[in-house]
Amino acid sequence: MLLSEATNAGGNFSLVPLVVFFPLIGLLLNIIFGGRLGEKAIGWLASLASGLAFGVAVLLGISLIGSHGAGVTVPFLDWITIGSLHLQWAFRVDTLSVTMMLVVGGVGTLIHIYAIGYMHEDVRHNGDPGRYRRFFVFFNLFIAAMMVLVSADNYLMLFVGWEGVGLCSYLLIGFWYDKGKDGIGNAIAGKKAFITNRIGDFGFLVASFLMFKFFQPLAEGGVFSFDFDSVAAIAPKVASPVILAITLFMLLGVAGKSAQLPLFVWLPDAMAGPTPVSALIHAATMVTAGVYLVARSFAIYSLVPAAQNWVAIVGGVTALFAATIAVAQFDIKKVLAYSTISQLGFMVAAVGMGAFVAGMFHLVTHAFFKALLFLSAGSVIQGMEHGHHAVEHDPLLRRKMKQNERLGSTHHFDPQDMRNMGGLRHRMKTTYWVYLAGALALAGIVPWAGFWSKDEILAEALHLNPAVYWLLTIAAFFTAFYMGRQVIMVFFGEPRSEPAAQAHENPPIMTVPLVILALLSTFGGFLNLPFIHTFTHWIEYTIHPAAEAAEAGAEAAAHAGPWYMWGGLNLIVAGLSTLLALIAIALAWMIYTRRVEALKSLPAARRPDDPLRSMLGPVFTGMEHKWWVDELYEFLIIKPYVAISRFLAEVIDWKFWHDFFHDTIIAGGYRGLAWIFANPIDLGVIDGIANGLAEGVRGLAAQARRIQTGFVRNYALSVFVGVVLIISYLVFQLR
Amino acid sequence: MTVQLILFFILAIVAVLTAVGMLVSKNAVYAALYLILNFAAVAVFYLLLNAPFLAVAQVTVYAGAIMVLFLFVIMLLGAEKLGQSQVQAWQRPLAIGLGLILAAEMVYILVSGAGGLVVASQGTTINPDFGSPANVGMELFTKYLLPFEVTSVLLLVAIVGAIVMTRVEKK
Amino acid sequence: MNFVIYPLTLTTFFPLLGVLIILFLKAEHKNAIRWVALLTSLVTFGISIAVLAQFDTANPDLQLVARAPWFQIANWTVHFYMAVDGLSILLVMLTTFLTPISILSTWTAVEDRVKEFMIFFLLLEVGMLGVFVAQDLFLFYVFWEFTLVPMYFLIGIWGGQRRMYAAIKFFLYTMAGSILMLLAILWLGIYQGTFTVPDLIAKGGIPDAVQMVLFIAFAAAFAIKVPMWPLHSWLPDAHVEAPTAGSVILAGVLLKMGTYGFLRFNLPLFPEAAVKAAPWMALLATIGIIYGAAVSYAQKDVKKLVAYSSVSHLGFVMLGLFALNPQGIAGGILQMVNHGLSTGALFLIVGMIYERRHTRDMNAFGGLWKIMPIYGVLTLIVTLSSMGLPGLNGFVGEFTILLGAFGSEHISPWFAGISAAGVIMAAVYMLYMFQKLFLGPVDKEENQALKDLNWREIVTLIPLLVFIFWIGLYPKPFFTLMAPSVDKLVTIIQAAAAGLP
Amino acid sequence: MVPVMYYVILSAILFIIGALGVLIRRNAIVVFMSIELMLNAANLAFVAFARQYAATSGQLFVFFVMTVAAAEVAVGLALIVAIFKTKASINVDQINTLKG
Repeated sequence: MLLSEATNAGGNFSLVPLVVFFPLIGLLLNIIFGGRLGEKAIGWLASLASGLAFGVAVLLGISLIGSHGAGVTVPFLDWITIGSLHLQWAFRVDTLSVTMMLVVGGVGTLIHIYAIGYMHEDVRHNGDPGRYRRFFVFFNLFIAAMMVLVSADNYLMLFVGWEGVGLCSYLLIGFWYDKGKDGIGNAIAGKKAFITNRIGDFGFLVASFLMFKFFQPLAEGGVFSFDFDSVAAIAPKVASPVILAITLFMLLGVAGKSAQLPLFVWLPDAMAGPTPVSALIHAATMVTAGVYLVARSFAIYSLVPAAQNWVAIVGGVTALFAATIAVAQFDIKKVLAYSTISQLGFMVAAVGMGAFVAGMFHLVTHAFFKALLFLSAGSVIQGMEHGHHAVEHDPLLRRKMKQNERLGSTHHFDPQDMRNMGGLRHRMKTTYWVYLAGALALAGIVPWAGFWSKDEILAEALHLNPAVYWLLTIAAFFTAFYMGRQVIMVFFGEPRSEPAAQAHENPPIMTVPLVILALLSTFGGFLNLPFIHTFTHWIEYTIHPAAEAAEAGAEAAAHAGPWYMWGGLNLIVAGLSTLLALIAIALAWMIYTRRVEALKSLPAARRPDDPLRSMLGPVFTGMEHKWWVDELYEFLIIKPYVAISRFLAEVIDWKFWHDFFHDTIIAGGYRGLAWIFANPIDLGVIDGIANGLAEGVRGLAAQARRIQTGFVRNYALSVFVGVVLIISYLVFQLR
Repeated sequence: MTVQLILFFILAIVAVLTAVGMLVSKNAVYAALYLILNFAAVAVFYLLLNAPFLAVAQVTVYAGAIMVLFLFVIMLLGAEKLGQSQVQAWQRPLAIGLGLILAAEMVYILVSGAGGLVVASQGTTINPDFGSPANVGMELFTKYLLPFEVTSVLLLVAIVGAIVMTRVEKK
Repeated sequence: MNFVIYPLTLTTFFPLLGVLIILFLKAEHKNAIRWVALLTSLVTFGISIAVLAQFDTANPDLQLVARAPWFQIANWTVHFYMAVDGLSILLVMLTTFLTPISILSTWTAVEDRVKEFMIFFLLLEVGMLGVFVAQDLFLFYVFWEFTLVPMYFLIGIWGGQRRMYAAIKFFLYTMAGSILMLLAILWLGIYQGTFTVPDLIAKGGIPDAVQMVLFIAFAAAFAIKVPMWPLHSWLPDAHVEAPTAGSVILAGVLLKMGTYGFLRFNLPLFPEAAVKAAPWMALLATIGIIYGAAVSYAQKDVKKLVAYSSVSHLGFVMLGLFALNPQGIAGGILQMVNHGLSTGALFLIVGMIYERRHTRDMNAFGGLWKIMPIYGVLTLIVTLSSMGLPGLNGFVGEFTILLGAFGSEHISPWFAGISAAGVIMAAVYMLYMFQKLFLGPVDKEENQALKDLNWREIVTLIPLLVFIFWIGLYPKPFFTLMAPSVDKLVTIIQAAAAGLP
Repeated sequence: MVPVMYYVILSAILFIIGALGVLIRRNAIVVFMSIELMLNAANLAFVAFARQYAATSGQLFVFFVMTVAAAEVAVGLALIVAIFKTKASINVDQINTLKG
């Protein structure tokens, strides 16, 4: 029984490469046959590929339960082998990676299905149905890359997935590459994402170089393979400054991928991609890769508290910073984007502090509710576009819209601007309800998923790093506020534009995934209830050494703590955060219903588009403009880089080095030298000698020529003379 | 004075006289006829010198073929006589003078035996069949086979050359 | 010649057969000439595969030796000495692989004097192969100089506007470096008594001061060819003016002759000098990486952009070689191949669009992906390979190089650290190029009617893409080929380094 | 038995007469005939010495000289005919195209 179970489990573990190969096969099929398949078939094929990957992940999870959480490594193929470097394509199956696989596969499949409906509309609104297939190819590629990332057994294979998802992000942000500002805005947003990520990757690379330099001599047999186990085993033997450097460089990578300060700027722009992309890549999965990386590297992070501090502070500051910006955004997706950055800050702070389980838990719940929010935002946008479409085709409504146009001169209607929305709860009921579930989860209201995970982070923070605790708590307050603001602006009140009044609900293919995600967002928190701690135990199979160290206190407190500790739940922290969230929501309600009503009396021209603007003044402008970080980077990095590269290319390389040095100095100098040799020296001196010689020879020749009479007999005679003379010579000689 | 010696002197006189005759005769046809006589005399010398094969070859090739060719060309061109156009009159006396000097030198060398050119008065004894066609043929087709073959090529080239040069150019 | 014994000689000189056949064809029969050239180069590739099949991967020494005394000057015998080892086999393969692809790319691009073009091209192949298989310095020098001639004509006759300027600059520049190398070769011949590389390595014992001088003399020739910063000035001219196939071969193979020269001669012949010079070479390489990347970004001409990117990429190769450890050198060799593949492909891609639009100004394009989707996808893959996306070939090379350079005992890790920033910059200029050509709206009237790639063009690119993926995902066979030879080279260098104070 | 010396002297006399013919005569055909005479003189010496030293090689040389003479005559006469065609003369004094 036990034996068969073990072999069965082993057999299941060896399935792990399929999580990568199913999506790859899907995308290849779509590339090859997609042209002949219909839209529906393409979409379902891609969804099936992703679903199969999810199925494999489920099997792996079951096997893990069977093997009591003991992870395995499944080697697949050698990759790079040179001397003391030995890299493999090898898959890691343990509770951590399988958790990620489940999230990626599960949420990914739901979003795939949603996208079948969404993209059907999207490619038509944007007038290029040919792109439908490309979308799903990229989407499957993303799933494959993400699976490589989470199932990797070593840092370098993880890096392959890491950059692979970056590539997909680039491709999908620029999916509508001929749209956006000046027609190129989306493409530039994609480029920005890729390059910013590359800056982070630079950190990752340097970290891996350091690792190789200092870990390789200590590795078993002198051969270093970057795999997580050997890194964890060697790390304690390495000097701690080195570990600190490695972790900090890795932090740079984390900041790039998970959009933390100072590299978060790409994520808001990434909203240029179609909404399913924002949901899958820029909310649920890819951006959490940084969190996953830190969790993966728990062994080395646990060694250097200084690095942990840095990670936690970066996370905490980002959480608060992004939350403030989210408050003043009008684009429905931008709000969610900054919210994502902020939530990622929570996770990074958590894993930074050593609360790996809490961080991972928040990662999972966040994947549910943020995917839900984005998808329902997409649903809202598409509803608005339907409305807009209806208005466009109805002259009466069109005129009405012109008259009611609040925003004056905007010739282009923006279906994502919340100022154009309002009152949608009547027109899009399903979307409204699922959105509400997501918002409550994000705001951290009991018993939605976000409450449990966020609370866990806050509890750990109070225990491990009080400064970060306060940052996060304030951020949580802002979170609840901006979510309240968003829900009210979008769904409550009166429609503020004609398309909003004409918007209608989307087909079931889009709403069914929404409902599933809403259920997950609502009940996902029960994965890790007080007293039971299913998720904690699950993850601790993998992260046990660190978890023991970090959570010893918490565990102890859970069993024999003061009155406010209730089965591992810190009631004070929970109470405080819930209270703050409720206050924030109430505040939002006050401002965005009452205050807006009050402002209605002002003339339209003087009426602010957001009541907060008049209340906060310049602070609001700052938040609206993202605290001018983009402008700062533009001024500090991009402009100088462009200027330097122009200067190098045009002045140094071309004008100076190519034109001046080579053409003028070398070639010109040579030409000058050649002239000197050619004219005074050659013509004057050398030619003089040569010509004189030639003249002399010519004179002699003129004389000598006269010997040549042309008569054969003369020649014969001279021969004869010669004969006679020679014989005469012989005669005298012989005598 | 053996018979051979008498014969030699008679033939020698004939040979020298015909040679001089060729030298001085104004008419090219006469010159050619003198030369034929000269060749005939030389052929007899060959017989005296145990070279019957060469003697016959001399008569057929030289006296027969080559001289006929000469006569033929002379007749064809009608150039048996040339006008008196001595362009370089100084050439003749100079040539005769030089010729005499050369003759004197030769005689001197041969008679004085200077330079070790000793010509034995008595020849070595020879086989009776020395110089017979069979003997010459054996030598020719064994030891001198390659030169022999080369001469055939030479003749072929000469034929081709002669044809090419005299061929009338077609426009 | 017995093929089983001397396959290398056959490989090297087989293209001459094609030249001979083409000589007998009439210049008007352009297609026949093209086919003969293509088939010749394909057969040459086939023969080189047979060479590969005979190659013993476990043997670190020279193999498949064809060696005979050639001629004698006083006491020194010059040998006709051809052989391969792990350092050169990949480059031989790269040469025979890229030549048919280049020839295929000229099918419609070259209509003028096809006969001469193909003859020069095949002669060029002979020269390049000779450079990679010659193991006698004298023979090497002969082939080295020989490659200049066909390339000079390829640029000078079929080039762009300023072709004569570019051709002459290319010729003179390379020639100038070669002269110093010739002097060094003569010194070696006179004082060491032999011209063959293995004998010279075995003999060793060159005094340190002299070694440095010889090292610099050889380096002068190779550094110009690579080209290392700041000797790169001929490169943009040559690349911009050369016809597409010429650029492909120039970037794909001719530049590798420089890096290969360092690998084959500078490192093993003058190991002490190499160890001493390593920091300086690494410094130049690092400057080249950063400088090339920065300058690329500011270009308006696509071809110039790619040309400057070569400066950057070859900086990586040089950095790897002068890391003087297995990772660095193996990575360097692989990166030579990678650069040949991806930059070769980039030049092909530029050539394809140039053939359609007769301009290379990036501002003249935009939104091409919509019009030429196949072209867009293929370009994207090549671009990603060139900027070192993991999973594609560029990453494997760059990563191992940087890993080697960072861990090297002979050069400071700072070089690798700074060079790693070149990876970011590569993304900047490559994505910029891609965006300028393919993204954004189609706002130029001329671009509306462009035709997507035809089958011939796809066929020229596909083999390159196959290797781009293969090396990226499973480079083991490639590393296996070179590993013993690289280890041997590293042993030589380490022995020398141990002897230094 | 005639001493070989006599033959050699005769040969010399004939040779000198032939040489004089080449130098004195203006008729190209006669010049040619004089050359033939010189060849014959040489042949005579060859045969005489062959007899003296009992060596067949001497006779064979004469044979080869005859072939060469035949070839020479054929080509030479052809040349004379060709020259006559263009110049209408075979006077060597009128042919000085080689004048420098």
